[in-house]
Amino acid sequence: MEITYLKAINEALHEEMRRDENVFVMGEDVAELGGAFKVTEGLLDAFGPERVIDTPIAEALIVGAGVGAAMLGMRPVLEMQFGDFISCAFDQIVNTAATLRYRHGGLASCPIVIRAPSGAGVHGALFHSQNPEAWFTRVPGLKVVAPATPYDAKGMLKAAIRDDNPVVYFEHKRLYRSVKEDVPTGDFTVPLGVAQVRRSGDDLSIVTYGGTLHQALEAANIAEREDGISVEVLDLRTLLPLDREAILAAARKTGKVLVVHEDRLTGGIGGEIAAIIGEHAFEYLDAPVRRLAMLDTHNAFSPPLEEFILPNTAKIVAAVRDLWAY
Amino acid sequence: MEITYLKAINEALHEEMRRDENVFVMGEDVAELGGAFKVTEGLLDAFGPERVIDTPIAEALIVGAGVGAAMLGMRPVLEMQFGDFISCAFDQIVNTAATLRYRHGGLASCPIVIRAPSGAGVHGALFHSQNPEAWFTRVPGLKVVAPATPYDAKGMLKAAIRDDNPVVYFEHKRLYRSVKEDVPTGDFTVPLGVAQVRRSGDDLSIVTYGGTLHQALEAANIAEREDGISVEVLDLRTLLPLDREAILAAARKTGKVLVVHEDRLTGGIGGEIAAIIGEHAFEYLDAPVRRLAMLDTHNAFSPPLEEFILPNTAKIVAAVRDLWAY
Amino acid sequence: MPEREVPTFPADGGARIEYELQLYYWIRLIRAFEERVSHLHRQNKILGGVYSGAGQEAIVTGVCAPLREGDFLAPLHRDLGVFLVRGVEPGRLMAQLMGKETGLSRGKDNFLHGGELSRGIFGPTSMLGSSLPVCVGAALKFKMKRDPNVAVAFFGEGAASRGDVHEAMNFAGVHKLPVLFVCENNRFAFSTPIEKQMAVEDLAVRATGYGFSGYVCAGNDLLAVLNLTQRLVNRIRNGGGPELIEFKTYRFRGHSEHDPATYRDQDELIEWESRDPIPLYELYLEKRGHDLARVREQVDARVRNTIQEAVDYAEHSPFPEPHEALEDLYAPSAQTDAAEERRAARGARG
Amino acid sequence: MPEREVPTFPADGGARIEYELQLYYWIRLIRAFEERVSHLHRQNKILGGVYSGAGQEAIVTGVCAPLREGDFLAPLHRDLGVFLVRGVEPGRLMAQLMGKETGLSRGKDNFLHGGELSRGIFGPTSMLGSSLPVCVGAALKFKMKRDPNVAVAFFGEGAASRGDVHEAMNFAGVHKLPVLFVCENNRFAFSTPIEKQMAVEDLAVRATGYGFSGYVCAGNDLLAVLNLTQRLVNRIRNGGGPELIEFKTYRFRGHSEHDPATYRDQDELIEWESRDPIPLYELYLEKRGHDLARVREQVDARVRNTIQEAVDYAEHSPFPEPHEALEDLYAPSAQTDAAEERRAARGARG
Ligand SMILES: Cc1ncc(C[n+]2csc(CCOP(=O)(O)OP(=O)(O)O)c2C)c(N)n1
Ligand SMILES: Cc1ncc(C[n+]2csc(CCOP(=O)(O)OP(=O)(O)O)c2C)c(N)n1
Ligand SMILES: [Mg+2]
Ligand SMILES: [Mg+2]
Repeated sequence: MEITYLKAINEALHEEMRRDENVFVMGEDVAELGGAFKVTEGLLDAFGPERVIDTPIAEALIVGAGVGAAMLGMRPVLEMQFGDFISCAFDQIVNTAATLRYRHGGLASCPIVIRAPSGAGVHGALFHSQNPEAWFTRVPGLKVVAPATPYDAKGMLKAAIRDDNPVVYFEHKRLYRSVKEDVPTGDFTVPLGVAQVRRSGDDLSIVTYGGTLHQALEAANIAEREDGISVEVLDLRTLLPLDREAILAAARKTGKVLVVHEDRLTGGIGGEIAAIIGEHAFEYLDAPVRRLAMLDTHNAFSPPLEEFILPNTAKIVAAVRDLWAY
Repeated sequence: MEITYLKAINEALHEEMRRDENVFVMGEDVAELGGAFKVTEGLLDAFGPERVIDTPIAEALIVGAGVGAAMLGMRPVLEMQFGDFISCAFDQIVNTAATLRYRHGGLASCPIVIRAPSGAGVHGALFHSQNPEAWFTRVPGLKVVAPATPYDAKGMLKAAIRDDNPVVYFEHKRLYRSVKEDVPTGDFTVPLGVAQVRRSGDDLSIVTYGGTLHQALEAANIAEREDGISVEVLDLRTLLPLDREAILAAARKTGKVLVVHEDRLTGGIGGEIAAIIGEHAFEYLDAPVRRLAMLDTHNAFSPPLEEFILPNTAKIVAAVRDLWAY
Repeated sequence: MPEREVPTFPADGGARIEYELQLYYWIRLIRAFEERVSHLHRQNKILGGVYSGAGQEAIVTGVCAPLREGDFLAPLHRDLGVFLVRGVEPGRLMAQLMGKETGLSRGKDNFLHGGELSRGIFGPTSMLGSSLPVCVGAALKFKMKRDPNVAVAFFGEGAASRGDVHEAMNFAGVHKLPVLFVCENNRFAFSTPIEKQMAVEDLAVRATGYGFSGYVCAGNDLLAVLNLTQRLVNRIRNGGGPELIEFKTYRFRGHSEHDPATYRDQDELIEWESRDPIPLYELYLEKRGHDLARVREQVDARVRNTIQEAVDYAEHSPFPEPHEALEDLYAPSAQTDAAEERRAARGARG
Repeated sequence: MPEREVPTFPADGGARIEYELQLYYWIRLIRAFEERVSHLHRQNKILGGVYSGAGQEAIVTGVCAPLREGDFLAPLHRDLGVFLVRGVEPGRLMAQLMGKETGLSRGKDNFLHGGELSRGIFGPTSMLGSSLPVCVGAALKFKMKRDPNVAVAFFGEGAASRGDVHEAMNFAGVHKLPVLFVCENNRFAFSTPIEKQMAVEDLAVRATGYGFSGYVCAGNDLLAVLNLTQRLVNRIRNGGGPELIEFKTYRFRGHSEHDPATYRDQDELIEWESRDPIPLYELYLEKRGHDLARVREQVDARVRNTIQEAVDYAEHSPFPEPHEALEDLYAPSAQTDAAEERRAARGARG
């Protein structure tokens, strides 16, 4: 059935809670309201207030308590109302959760999922638009995912919930209602850690994930149609651990790589990817690895500003042409 | 006079507090104790308890209150007892402080300095060894510095205090008493944002900063002496904003770059640097940009583990030889 | 547009009567301004999140009235009224909401994140509770510099659950800082009712744990708000240390413009609507002997004018230029400039 | 080495006397174990930070004694005793301190960050206060699953200033979770005296702000600790919701082995040394009719043996292999394995 990205997440939650009584959901306004974006809609009715918990505004508590419950066998799915507020739970994520197993000598696990609605382009301004993923992709012990399609959103959330490690799950707000696709109603998972080629091409590779995947695919079509450039598009899907083989394969195949993300340029994961390619596919490169990302500033509000700083289809097309012309 | 890195920081604090009565120091145990490492020693006696404030254990408060005072004209120097605990002040740094000027339309400034004793190699284990710099080097609005020598430690702290922007100042614990040099007693500053060539060479460039600078210099001497490889060593000093020209100059000069840092490999600033070089010095590169950094794990405690994961002189020498042989 | 003086609260009788009419103007202006904002939001002329303070206007009005120039305030996201009462140009505030160049943040952010430091107003981030440490830092500055000023930290009962609030209050208590903590307890944090947020009836009791006093006050009663605030602000100004007031109030509208607030009990809403701060204050003005019909007529006209001027100003203001997105990130500084020069010099050499 | 049972507290008379002697053993063992640790630290056989709990042994002993298997505890950095009383092998604890393979964390971290989940002991991070939300989460699990268990969160009065502590207590209050908050108020956070940390005499009053009760108790009086804890733990176990006890105590030594603690008042130290929990408890044993000299002699020997065995075990244990630094980062998981396979398959293909 064709469902939205939002609905796909919602279905995954319903199905996982039905499948495993240790799964529960906790966050601000997730119960009666069904979440600020309605992602948790219907869970309260289906599973009751003990498993769908409205918390006070206390992000550190949400994550920390999730860790405590998870150590004892529960599988909490913890919502940050906006991904931006993950900064308030930072220590609990990068220290308490990420090092838990390590400091317990491998004898404890921390199966929590932190859902973080992230991303710009929805007039959210400085504090409702952030793409915080790269704060976490440098922390071993965590897994970080950013699905871009309804199918992946569902399959990867299920995989994340069943994973015995802390997973930060970034869901792009702009995709909630704007992308739809056929998604099986039954049970399936999409493995964490595996990238996916979304479009095959021979001349140039775009490596991207999340919100910019759809722009990249559009841009690839335009470049093919208007310029005859055959563009491969790789969707990373998981950001930690990175699927290095898939990244290097894309680089080796075309010799020209454009990395695109909505997170900021400096310190975004694009730098890590470009570095990996530059080190391990050096001989294959016909051109410098280019990056197109949000400009190095904050998520400005006013439409001309937001438009200026964010990547979009036209900017990707221009970058593709430019790189092709190298 | 020859002074330690620690003494250099202490002198800078004394001199700046004497120079400007709006400078004050705040943190845990900074007053009577003079700080966990004695960095703030003597300040209480010289300037009294109103300007040298022992706070409760409340890192978010320390930074947040610093911002409030700074907006009204003060110049607080805020100490994290260990850099690791900066995670507890994360939101106040990356959101409250870093966006302050931006969201006030350029009409407010935030002249705070956050001093964070960081770094490994002192048996500090998971929570007293971290190198958290790359969490901050991706946040516009902040400046991030990591001096490696007593001269820079003093001059850059003074510059940071006089800077009208929030500066995160990483001081490497291992250097406190292990490095000494002649430092002028009087007033001088070292500008933020400018890297420094510490050793000139023609065959290969090491780009590094902080704790690993000294290992890199040693390694360069060994490589020259034993293998006749002429190694340039660039000390970044400031990590945000990066001195791109200096980095690119080093890359263009030798065509072979090894980036070294004690922070973890994945997501460390080395990726950003390699990406910049790969993009903007592509034609000059004779070999892939290599990175040597802490392995992708936590700061393990047991000596064989710590030894295994951290970079050191021998490992740098090996990496230099390897890259040279490319 | 002309800047207005930051108001100061008159002590004597005649001026006070005049001032009480001004209070009426403000409370009406805030309500009407927000209604217009809501209307503009439905017209897509305001794009970001909009959080109505309807029902809570007596708190901002009564708390700001006794403050002085130089005092420092951190408003809650519902406290648009703070800007109006403190004398921020309504046109610039409207421009801020529309993302215009003439807005407080020059289009960088929307709604109340702009702040207006020349009026002592801090523009908070969205992270609830995180402005309390900042306010406490402002108060620390006042204490260090012997400034006769007060910092005022507004927060919702929802934000009160955040750790930053605790850290801030504790520090203020230890250092007896000149700060007034103002809790607007409107019984909901978005959809979450107070029972799910705290296990106590009065949040004010927490002050005891920090070594100062907590007061509970009827937040929809402008006179009560004003009287208590004035008393406590005086005490704080004279070195008495922090105080906390918990104002009991209610949110008349949804959490934001998008929220129909179906989770609320209709009886509770009606009960609280019958405590609307505007008619309550009108009753007082009548008892004071004013001809309410006339006062209303005058204020209506003044409010209408002010708002129309504000909308016109904002609508005619330009959007910022795209490249401005890269401005205002860093303060220019002697050091940076030196670095720039040195880099430039090096560039010239090599 | 054989594993011991997690102790349970006997109700009846005869067993109780036996148990009281066991309490004496524990309190003595903790003191002696830490003295040995301190000695080994001076010999550079223990390299990381070491934080003595001397003076505070009655708290860990008296709090842990009435607990059961399945209860969850998050110790403070000074609470090495928690591990001993809960039955963690002393040798493994010593190995942990030495960074040996046989230590709780297999050399990954030192001191108390290892935890021992099979004994219900969480290994906290260094970030003070951040273990309280975790404890509250454990208590949430107990409530959800109707487990008859209690979570115990130890924290210093210093850690109490952190926001996480507030968030945790508030949530525990709202959900009436089975958690006991144990504050060890030893009047100092490193060098910072209590007056600079809080503006109240008794931190226990804060419980009121979260809807539960706070108790103040003499922390150096093992019997008082035990009696109060037992009473409250029973109440919590029966669904009574959270409780907070503030134990008044004092740190006999410096903050850590490196700290001469010159910032302290000598009279204060002497005053508190005269409240040493060990002689206080010995007085009780005498009043109970024990022949103290004999009891001492027996316990001395037992303690000496246990510690020597522990040191021998630890010293003879190997260090971990270097590459183990890369182990224990991730739990193996069906998903990851599938991903590995798929990647491997792809690798094989291409
Ligand atoms: C740290 C943080 N978490 C979550 C949010 C999302 N959020 C915005 S307003 C709000 C409710 C606030 O409730 P309260 O503090 O009582 O203020 P009110 O809206 O009732 O005036 C929430 C949860 C936020 N802004 N900041
Ligand atoms: C968040 C955080 N900030 C600072 C420190 C450094 N530190 C370690 S112990 C300590 C003092 C702790 O005092 P208290 O909580 O009273 O426990 P005590 O040591 O007195 O037993 C400090 C400041 C830390 N571990 N965590
Ligand atoms: Mg509210
Ligand atoms: Mg203490």
